[in-house]
Amino acid sequence: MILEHYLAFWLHPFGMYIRLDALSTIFLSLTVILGACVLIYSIRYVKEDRIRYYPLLILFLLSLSVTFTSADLLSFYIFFEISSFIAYLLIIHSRTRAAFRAGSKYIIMTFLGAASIFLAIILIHRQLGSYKFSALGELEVSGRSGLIRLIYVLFIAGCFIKAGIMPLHTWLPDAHPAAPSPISALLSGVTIKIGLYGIMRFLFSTGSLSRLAVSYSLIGFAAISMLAGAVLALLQDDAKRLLAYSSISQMGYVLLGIGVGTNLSLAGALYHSINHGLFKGLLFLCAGAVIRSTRMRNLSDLGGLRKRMPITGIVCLIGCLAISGVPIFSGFISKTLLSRSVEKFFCLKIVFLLTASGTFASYLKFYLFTFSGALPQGLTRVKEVSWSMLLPMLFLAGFSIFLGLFPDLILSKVILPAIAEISIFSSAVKFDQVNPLSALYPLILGGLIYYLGIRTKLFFIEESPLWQRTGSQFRKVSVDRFYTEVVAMIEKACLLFKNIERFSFNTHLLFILVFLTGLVMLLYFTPQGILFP
Amino acid sequence: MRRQETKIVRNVARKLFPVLVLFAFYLIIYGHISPGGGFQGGVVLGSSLILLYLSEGPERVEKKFKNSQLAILEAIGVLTFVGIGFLGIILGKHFLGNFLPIGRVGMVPSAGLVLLLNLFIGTKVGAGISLIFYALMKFDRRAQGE
Amino acid sequence: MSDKIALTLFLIGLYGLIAKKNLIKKVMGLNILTSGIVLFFISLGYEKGLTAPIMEKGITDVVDPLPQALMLTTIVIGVCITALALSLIVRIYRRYSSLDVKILTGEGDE
Amino acid sequence: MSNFPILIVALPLCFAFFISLLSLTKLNRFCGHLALLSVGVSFVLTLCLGPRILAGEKIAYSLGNWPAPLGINLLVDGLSYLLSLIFGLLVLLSVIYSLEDHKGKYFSLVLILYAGMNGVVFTRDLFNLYVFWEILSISAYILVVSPQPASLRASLLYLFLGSLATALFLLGVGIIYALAGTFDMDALAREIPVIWRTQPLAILLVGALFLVSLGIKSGLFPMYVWVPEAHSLAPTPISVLLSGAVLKIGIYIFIRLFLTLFRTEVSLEGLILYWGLISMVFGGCLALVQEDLKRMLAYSSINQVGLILIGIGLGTKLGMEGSLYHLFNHALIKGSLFFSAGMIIESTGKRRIRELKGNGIVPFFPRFSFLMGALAIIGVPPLNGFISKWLICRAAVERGNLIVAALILIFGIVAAVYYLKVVQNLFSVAKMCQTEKRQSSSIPWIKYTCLGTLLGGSLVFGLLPSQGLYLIREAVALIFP
Repeated sequence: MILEHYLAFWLHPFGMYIRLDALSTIFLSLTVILGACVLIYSIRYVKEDRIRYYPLLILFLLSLSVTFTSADLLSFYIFFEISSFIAYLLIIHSRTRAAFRAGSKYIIMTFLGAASIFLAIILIHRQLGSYKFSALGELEVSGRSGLIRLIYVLFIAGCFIKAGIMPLHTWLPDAHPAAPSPISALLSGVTIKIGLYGIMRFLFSTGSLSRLAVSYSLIGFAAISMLAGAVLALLQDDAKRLLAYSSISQMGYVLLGIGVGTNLSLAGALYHSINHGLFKGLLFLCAGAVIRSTRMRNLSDLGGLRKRMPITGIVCLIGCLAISGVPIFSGFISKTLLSRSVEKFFCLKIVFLLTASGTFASYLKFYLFTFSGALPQGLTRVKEVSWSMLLPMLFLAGFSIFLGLFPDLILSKVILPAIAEISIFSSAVKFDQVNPLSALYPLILGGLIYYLGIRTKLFFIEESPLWQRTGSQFRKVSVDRFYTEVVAMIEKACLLFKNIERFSFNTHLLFILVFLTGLVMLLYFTPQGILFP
Repeated sequence: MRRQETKIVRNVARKLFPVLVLFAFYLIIYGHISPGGGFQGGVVLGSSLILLYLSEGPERVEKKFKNSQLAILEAIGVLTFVGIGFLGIILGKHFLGNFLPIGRVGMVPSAGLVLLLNLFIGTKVGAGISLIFYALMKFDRRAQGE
Repeated sequence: MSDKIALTLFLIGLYGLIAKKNLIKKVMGLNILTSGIVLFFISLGYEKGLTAPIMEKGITDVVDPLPQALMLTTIVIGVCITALALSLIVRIYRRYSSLDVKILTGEGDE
Repeated sequence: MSNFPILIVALPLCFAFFISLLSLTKLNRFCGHLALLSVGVSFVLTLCLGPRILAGEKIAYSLGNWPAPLGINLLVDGLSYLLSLIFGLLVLLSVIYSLEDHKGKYFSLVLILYAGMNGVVFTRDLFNLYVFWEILSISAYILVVSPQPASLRASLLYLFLGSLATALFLLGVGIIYALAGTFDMDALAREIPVIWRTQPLAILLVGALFLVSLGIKSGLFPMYVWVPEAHSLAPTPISVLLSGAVLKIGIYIFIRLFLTLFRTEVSLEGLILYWGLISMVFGGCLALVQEDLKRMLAYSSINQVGLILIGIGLGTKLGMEGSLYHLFNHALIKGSLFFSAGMIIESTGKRRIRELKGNGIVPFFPRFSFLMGALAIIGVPPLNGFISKWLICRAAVERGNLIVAALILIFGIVAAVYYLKVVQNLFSVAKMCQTEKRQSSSIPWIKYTCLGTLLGGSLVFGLLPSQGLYLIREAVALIFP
């Protein structure tokens, strides 16, 4: 059933459409579930500036919900931008220097993405005369192919920024650690899915899922994000930063599913978005609980918390196992669906294997360094967090297990209706004939990587001089650094420009005279006026 | 302090002053039937005062023609001008609409409102010019006093 | 002829405004520029052989009175601007002890 | 009702001189209230004209009942009504804001400024336009002077450039009179096509002169010098008026002259478009590196005026709609930004962006309204800046000018960078000593009403753009019938 409603009063005379179909429902429910957990969790977590925090959080959830249910591009864009900005305010909630830096980077990149989407939307409106998603079907045939391609690139690039896909990801690993943990959970669990939702919605509406150019480029970016995200996650010391990089890698999975575009892969992508929303939310909440009670966030400073925080430890373990794709947990289902859909491509299978093992290794690191081993001196008085924080975590963990135990239920009741709406193919997807042993290879390989990493001290680059040197070489090619340098260059150019202020008044007057003369000459030589190029 | 000018200058200026004022009012009153008018007459009025100021020195002139008085005169000039304009509206005509009888062409009380308006404009401009001059001279005196 | 003189005056004024470093000379330049424009307007209305625009019997060919009347306004405005500029300059001089144009764009502050 | 146009102009003028009389007496402290009264009455009269204007009527008025070529004629149509409404609102709020801080002659100057602004937009006669323009400029020059000594040089700078601008304008008017023999805009609209056939170069010269003079007055790229100086050093309410109203007058005359008089003959659209682009880029880039809060806002004004010009230069109905809407919105937004900047500077005594760090010094409401104003001007959706930016971008895209649209959006992000820098400093936590906290002076509630009105306005016109667009359609219908 599809519900659609036209809100005439809002933005009159333009109006906006709200529509609820199966695809929206998936993301809407994810928002609501995670939002409820975060709201409960925040009661004890956020102590300062609650008067600002709660209204913003509720507005954030509302705008996210409307983004997922909007039926036209314009309201999608509007709520996309509103939610981005509210997320900015939430990211800078702690109002420290680091938070501001991360927030700036986040907001600039998100606005860039939004601007690119906006431009695409205006172009679409020019081609079709309508903002509705349902009208997008005629986009392909509406004009020159160059222009259409430009629209695709602009829209998808905007969504990439929001989703943190690899070359456009740099805001993500800064913003997630800077935000309060419940907000990181929402950011990673829901907000970055807006980008993927946008891509899905756009491609489904234009009917270009099966276009080879689109799917190849999507698969390419997805593969880069998966691999690079997993590798970078391995190298992190900051717990939340590790989770953030892992989010990039997981978004790669979903994008891969969209890019392949068969029913199986789409089911995998949707399943994985739900899963990722739940267990990444859970993991961020765990990290938040650890940070809250220890006031430390670097893995190298933590350890042995299993005794002190038993429930958090168990819950965190469930999250780690789920994200690593261990059977009976939810990640296993979606990863299997996805890997079955790429069985034909050998390269992708390799990428899959490597990413999955990298993920497993990084979560081994995350869990073991936090909860096992010896308890450091400073942490002997750590206590378990309060129940209002544990309950949401327990709920999410339970949900993750539930999703892993009853894949067919979820597939038939939730995911297949959505796929039936959007897909051009009509073949059913069933979760059967799966060999749980297939999950073993990445786990073994991941364990191996972890062992090697510990032995070579790769995991804590700062501690070993050998890795430090290679690391500094490596940082030179960093994308983040590239962006920063571009921004610095622009600022330098502007500063150079600022010298114009120091010119004497006479010089300025001379400018005016020159301008006048130039204008007269210009008009003299082109008396018909300067026409459009 | 600024010294006074020589006796000759002072005498001539003092004698010239009433003539200038008369000339100013001539210009103002005959403004609508011959070259002249409120602005011109006002400027002559103002310059007559300036002449006096330059020859007699600031103290004596400013005692006779006080700054505040001139300011009031200026404001009253404009206010009456606009007031006459509003009177036109009240009397059922347009803003600045003529409600006086139009006399014979060539006589002084002809052209209805224009004579009145010229008079007030003249006062305003005369007072205004003198005020500007006062203000600038005040700078000068303060600079010398320092 | 008169419009050529007007143009010359205008250009002299413009030169003074742009090139002179002394603020008072700049004001002078502005004044000369305005008078060039005033002369230009007057020359628009004027034609050789016509009489003053006073409507009496027997007078038929009069010059266009409109530019003259309007230029009065312009002159008055010019006076206002000059007065304002000069009084500002006096106060500026008192603060910065200089009439150099560099003051205008912020040199000398702090 | 038929007398309203002249009353709107003459009442403030009358009260201005009455106030200057009053300021000499002991009732000195009531000057502000009297000014408030007269501006209020004038504004209400403007509002009363609203229904007739919205019905597509034009209200003509001739002073002293003299017909067009002889007397002074006023005409209120959609375009001038829109501008007059903006002016009324901003002047009213500025007077309210300055009730506590200023007295006497200041108010009479503000009233003269108001009368001049309304005169400029209502008059149908080029020379009267010049006169009213000078009246408002002279009062603006004086009003720029604030207790800060540096404001003297800002005022002189403004005076030099402004007088040069009006002189060039007057020269252009003279040439037009030499060619057409009339100052009346309606008559000129008929004459100019005829003259164009015989003497196109003279018309082009006039066009160039007008362009430069309007460029100076609305602070476009090579002649912007006075904008940052005057805006940053003037008292807060005057900065609001300068940015919200006085800059807009240049644009108004621009629209009036070039799109109603010269339109059929000279296609200046491309020139205007590029000029606007350059101004926008320049203003944005320089705003990025400013250290002074109000200077930054001033450069942002140059940026926004460039954006308005781009919309005009696109030469389509949609672009014009966007431009006029942005003109309106920018007045509201910049008003609230300057007011809140003024309050921030007032309560902290600091004007450098870097020094604004610290939470407790600045009261919450100015900080909040600065944030909202910044959001609106960046073009974040539910606020009004988004609507106008959207319209202009759409116009650009429909005209096939993708790069222009992209540049507008990119400079929206640049604006985000420089505004959020301030917002971050305002909201950041800093350790400060107790003495500093105590020093912050409290702000009277009446000043908050100004901010509240403008903020409410930008929210309403963002959520319900139709309300603003009704008004603007009347104005656009004049230019694109």
